[in-house]
Amino acid sequence: MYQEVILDHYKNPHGRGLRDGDAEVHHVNPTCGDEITLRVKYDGTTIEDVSYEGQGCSISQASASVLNELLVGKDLADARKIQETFLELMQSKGRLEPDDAMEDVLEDAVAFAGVSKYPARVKCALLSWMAWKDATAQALGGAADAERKTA
Amino acid sequence: MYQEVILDHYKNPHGRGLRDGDAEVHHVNPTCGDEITLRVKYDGTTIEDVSYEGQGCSISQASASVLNELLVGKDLADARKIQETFLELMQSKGRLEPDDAMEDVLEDAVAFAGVSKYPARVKCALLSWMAWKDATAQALGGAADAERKTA
Amino acid sequence: MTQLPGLLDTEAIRKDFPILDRQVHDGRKLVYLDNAATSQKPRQVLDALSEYYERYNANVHRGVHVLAEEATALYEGARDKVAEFINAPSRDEVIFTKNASESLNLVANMLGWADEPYRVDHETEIVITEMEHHSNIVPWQLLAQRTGAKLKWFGLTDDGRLDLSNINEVITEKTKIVSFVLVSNILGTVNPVETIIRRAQEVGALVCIDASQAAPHMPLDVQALQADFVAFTGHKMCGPTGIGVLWGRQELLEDLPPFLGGGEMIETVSMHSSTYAPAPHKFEAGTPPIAQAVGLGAAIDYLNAIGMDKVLAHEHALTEYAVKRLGEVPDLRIIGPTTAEDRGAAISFTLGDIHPHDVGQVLDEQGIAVRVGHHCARPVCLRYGIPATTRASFYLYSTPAEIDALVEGLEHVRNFFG
Amino acid sequence: MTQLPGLLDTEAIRKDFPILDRQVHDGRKLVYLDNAATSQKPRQVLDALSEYYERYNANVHRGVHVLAEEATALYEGARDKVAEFINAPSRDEVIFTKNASESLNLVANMLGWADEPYRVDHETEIVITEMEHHSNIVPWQLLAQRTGAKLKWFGLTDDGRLDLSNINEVITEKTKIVSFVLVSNILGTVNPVETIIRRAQEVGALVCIDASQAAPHMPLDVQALQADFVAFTGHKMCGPTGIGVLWGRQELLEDLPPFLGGGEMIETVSMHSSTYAPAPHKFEAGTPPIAQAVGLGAAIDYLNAIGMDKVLAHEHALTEYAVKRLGEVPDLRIIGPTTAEDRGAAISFTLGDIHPHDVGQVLDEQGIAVRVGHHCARPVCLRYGIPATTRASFYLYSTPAEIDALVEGLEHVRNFFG
Ligand SMILES: Cc1ncc(COP(=O)(O)O)c(C=O)c1O
Ligand SMILES: Cc1ncc(COP(=O)(O)O)c(C=O)c1O
Repeated sequence: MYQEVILDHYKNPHGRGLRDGDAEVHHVNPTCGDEITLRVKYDGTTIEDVSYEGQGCSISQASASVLNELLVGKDLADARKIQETFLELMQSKGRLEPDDAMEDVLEDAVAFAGVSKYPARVKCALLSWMAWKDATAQALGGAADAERKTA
Repeated sequence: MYQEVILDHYKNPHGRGLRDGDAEVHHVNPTCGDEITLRVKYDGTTIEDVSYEGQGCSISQASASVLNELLVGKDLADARKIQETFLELMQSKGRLEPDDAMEDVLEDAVAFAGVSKYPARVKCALLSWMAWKDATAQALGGAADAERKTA
Repeated sequence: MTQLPGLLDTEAIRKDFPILDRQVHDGRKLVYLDNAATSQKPRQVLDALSEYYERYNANVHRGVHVLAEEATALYEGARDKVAEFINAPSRDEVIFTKNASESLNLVANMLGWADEPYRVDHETEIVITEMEHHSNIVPWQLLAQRTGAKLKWFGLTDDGRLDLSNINEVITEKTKIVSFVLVSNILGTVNPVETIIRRAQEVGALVCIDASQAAPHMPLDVQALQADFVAFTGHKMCGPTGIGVLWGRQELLEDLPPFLGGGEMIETVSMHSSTYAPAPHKFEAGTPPIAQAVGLGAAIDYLNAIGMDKVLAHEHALTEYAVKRLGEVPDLRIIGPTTAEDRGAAISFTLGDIHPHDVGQVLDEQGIAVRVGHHCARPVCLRYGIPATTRASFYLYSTPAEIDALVEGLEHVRNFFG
Repeated sequence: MTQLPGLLDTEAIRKDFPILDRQVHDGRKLVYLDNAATSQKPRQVLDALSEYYERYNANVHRGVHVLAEEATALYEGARDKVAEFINAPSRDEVIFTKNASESLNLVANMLGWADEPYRVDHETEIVITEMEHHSNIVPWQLLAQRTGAKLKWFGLTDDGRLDLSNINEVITEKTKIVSFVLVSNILGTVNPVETIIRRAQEVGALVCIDASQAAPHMPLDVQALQADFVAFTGHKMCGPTGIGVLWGRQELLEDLPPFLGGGEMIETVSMHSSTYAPAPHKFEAGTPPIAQAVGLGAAIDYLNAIGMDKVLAHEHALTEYAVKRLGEVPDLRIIGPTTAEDRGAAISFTLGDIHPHDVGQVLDEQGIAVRVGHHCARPVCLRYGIPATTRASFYLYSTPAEIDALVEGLEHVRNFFG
C-alpha cells in the first residue's frame, strides 16, 4: 500500500500551506482524527490554487499533495472527472486494476489503488478530495451540503 | 411429579371456598397467572380456618387443599414449622429425600417433593403457602411486607 | 407418514439441526413445538459462529489490522444480507440491536426525544393493539407515562382478529405512531397491514411493525409493507440469541435522535458536546453483537437456500393439518383463528378446564415441548377470559408426525386429569 | 525466551485459543496486541456455546418443558458465576445487558426517570472524568441535555492520572452521580477509587464504576469497591460478543425505574398499566442473550481456573517489561503513566510525528495487531494535543516475545518513514 510515490508526496508535499482563496472548508475524518483545512481559488472555472493545512497519516497527507499537483491549473470539468475517477478507484475495494486510460487521468494518484483494499484507510485518501468538492461547491455557489451527502 | 395424592387433592379439594376471616390476601403468580384469594381466621394463636378461592394448575390447587388440611386446627407455632419445612422441601431442587421426621411434619405434603425438581412449578406449589404467611402477618399484626420479602 | 402438499423435505432439513436428535426423559424423542418462543439453530449457523471466533474475531470499525478489517467486513456483510432479506432500499437502514424488544424500545425512545414533527408529547396519541406482545406494549406505556401522551388500542373480535370497525376513532389526527404486530405470537393471526397503514398515512402517523413472528416464517418486504419501522429478532429465525434488527426509513433515521450513547455511535466527542455518526451507526452504541450478526447472516443464507416462500407453504400446510387434527380433540378450544387462512403456525388452545401448566407438563413427560402461559400477551388472555393457553408452534423442520404426536399426547393429558 | 517473574504458562494457555495459531499476510505469525479492544476466546468458551445450541437451546423462564428448564438453569447459572466472580452480595444484583455501553446507559436512564432522592434534574450535577471511554461520556451528555443537569469532570495531570486537587469543587452537594473508569482503556491508568468514593459518600452521591478494562485483568470485588454500580463487558474477558453486565446495589435496583420495557421484565401487564418483576429481571427486557451469558459463564470458569491474581501478576510483569522496552525506542512517547505502578496492560504511545495510522498499518504488515486512533476516548487526545495514539494491550496469553516483536516492528516503522 505504501507505494514509493505516496511516500514521496508524504515526505515532500506539494502546495502545502494556506493561501488566499474563494472558500475554505474544514473536514475531519472522525474515525481517525485526520483533519484538513482547504481553500480553493477559482479564476472563472479554472482552478487557480488549492491550498491546505492538515494533520493526518501519510495517506491523507500524500493524497492532498497529489490533489494539489493534479488539479491546480485544470478546468473545473476536467477536475471533476479526475475527482470522480479517483473516487471510483478508491471505492473499488482493490478489485479495479487501473488501465492506461485511468492512468492518463489520475497520473500519480493511481498509486493509491492499493489503498482501496483497506476500508479503514479509504477515508484517509478521500479526505482532501471531499474537502475540495465541498469547497468548490461553496466557491461557485450550489448546495455544498447536498454535495457532501451524495459524496 | 403428579403423585396420586396430588391428583386426589386436585380433584377433591379440602375446604375450598371463602368463609369468614380476620384477614384476606390476594396473591398472583405472574409467570403463569395462578391466583389465590385466601382468608385466615384465628382464635388466639390457633388457626380456626383457612378458606380460599383460586384458579390455577393442579399443583397450586392441590397445594392449597393440602394446606387447609394440614393447618386448620393447628397452633401458629406448629403451622410455622410446617410452612418452613414445606418451603425447605420445595426449594431443595429435588435433592432432598424426605425422611420420616419430615413426613411426620408434612403428611400429605411430602407428595410435592417431586415438584421441587421443576423450578417453573415450585412457585405454583408455594402460592397458597406464601398467601397464608402474608395473611397471618396481617391478621396478627406485624409487617406483612417485610415477611413477604424474606419469604 | 402423512403426506401434505407443499411440505419441505424435512428429513434432510432435520439433519442440519443437531438438537432435534436429542432425547429427553429417558429416551423419548424430542418433539419441539415451541418455535414461536425460539427456533433451533442449524449446524451452518453454529459453524459460522465458531469460524468467526476461531479465525476473525476482533473489534469492528476503526481497526487497521487484518483481523479488524475481516471482522468488520463480516459484520457489515451481515448487514447487507439482512437488507437484502427484507428488501430494504438501503443497507444503512438496518440497525442491529440485541433483540426485537430493544428495537421496539428504540423506536419509542427516538420518538419521545424527537423534535417536531415526530415528537410524542402530551398532546399526541399512540396506537397499539390488544394482541401485542408485551415488548410492543410496555415501551409505549412507558413512553405515554413519561410524555403524557395518550395510549389507545384496537380491540379483538371473538375469532381472534383485530377489530378495526372503529379505525377512524382510534387513529386520529393526534396519532403520532401506530405500532402493531404483523403475526401474533399467541393467536397466530396475520394482520391486515394495508388497512391500518392507509389510515395512518391519512393522518400522517408513523407506522412501526413488529415482525418478530413474520420474518422467520414468510417473505418479508419492507418496501411492500410501506411501514416506517420494522422490528424482528434473530433467535426466532435460526439465528443466535443476542441479536435483533430494526429497519427504519433512512430519512427518519437521519432526523431522529440517538437512544443509547457511547463508542461507535459518535462522529466526534469533546467533553462539552458530541456529534453523531450517520445511521445505522448512530443507533449502535458500544461493541455490537458482532458474532451474533455474523450468525444471523448465516441463518439468512440458510433460509434463502430453502426459500422463504417454501417455508411459508410448508408451515401453511402444517397449520391446516394441525387445525384439523386439533379440532378432533374433545374439549379443545383454539384461541385465535380456527382456520389456516391469514394465520401463522402458532396455535394456542385451552383443553377443557385442565390448566395449561398441567397440559404442558404432561406433554413434556412424553417428550413434547410446547409453551404454556400467557406468552407475553396477557391482555389477550384477559380478553378471552382465560388464565393462560397451551401453544404449539411449528417451523421449517416440523412434521405432520409431530402434530400427530401432539394430538396423541393431548389424549393422554385428558385421560390423566379426566 | 525472556523470563520474567510472575508469568503464566503461556505455552499451555495459547493452545486453548485457536485464533492465536492464525497466520496473516502470507504466513506471518499473528501477534495479537489489541486486547483492550476485544480479547480472543478459548476453545472452552466456544464449546460451551456450541453445546448450548446443540443440546439445550430454548427460550428461558416460564417454560415447563425440559429444554426450557435446562436453558433457564444454564442462563441463571451464569448469573451465579458472575455474582461470585465479582463477589456480589446477591445474585439478583447482576443484570445482563448487551455490552458495557448498555450498562452505563441503563444507569444514566434509571437516574433520569427516578424519583427522589435519586432523580437527576436541572438542579443537580453529574461528575465524570476526562479519561472516560465515550461510552461513559455520551450517556451522561445525553442525560444532561435531556434533564438540564450540569455535567462536570475531573481533568488529567500531565502524567496521565486524574487531577483530584479540586475534588471538593467538582463533587459537591449538588452531585447526584459520579461515574468513572477503574482502568483507562487509553492511558492504562488505574484510578484511586477510594478517594473518589469517600468524597461522593460525603455528599450522598451515587457512584458508578466502569470496570470494562478491570474485570478481565484483575480480581474484582464490588463489595470492596463500595460503589453503587459496576459495569463491564463480556467480549473483553474471553467471553462472547453481545453480553455485558451491570451490577447494582439491591436496594437501588428495587427503587429505580425500568429502562427497556417488554417481555420478561414484567410482573403483570394489562392494556392500562403494568407492574414490573423484581431485579434483575426488571432490567432485562425481551429474550436475553442466553447463549452469550452461558459463554460468559464459561469464560469466568476459565479465568477462575487460572486465577485472576495470577492473570494480574502476569500482566503486571509484561507491562513492566513493555514499558522498559518501549522506552528504548527513539522518539517514542508513552501517553499515560510511564511505569507499571497503578497501571493496566494497555499502553498508548506516539512515535515521533509518524501518524498512528501509519504505525499500525506497517506493524500489521508484519503480523502485529495493535489499535490506532483515539480509542473511543477523544478528550484524552485533545488533552495531550495529539491526533491519536498507537495502543498495544496485553492479556493472559501475551508473551515477552510478542513485546520484542512489537519493539522490532516499531524500529521497522521508523526506518520506513524515516
Ligand atoms: C473503559 C471502557 N469502557 C467502556 C467500554 C465499552 O464496552 P462495549 O463496547 O463492550 O460496550 C470499553 C470498551 O470498548 C472500555 O474500554
Ligand atoms: C410478536 C413478538 N414480538 C416481540 C417479541 C420479542 O422478541 P425478543 O424477546 O427477542 O425481544 C416476540 C418474541 O418473544 C414476539 O413473539
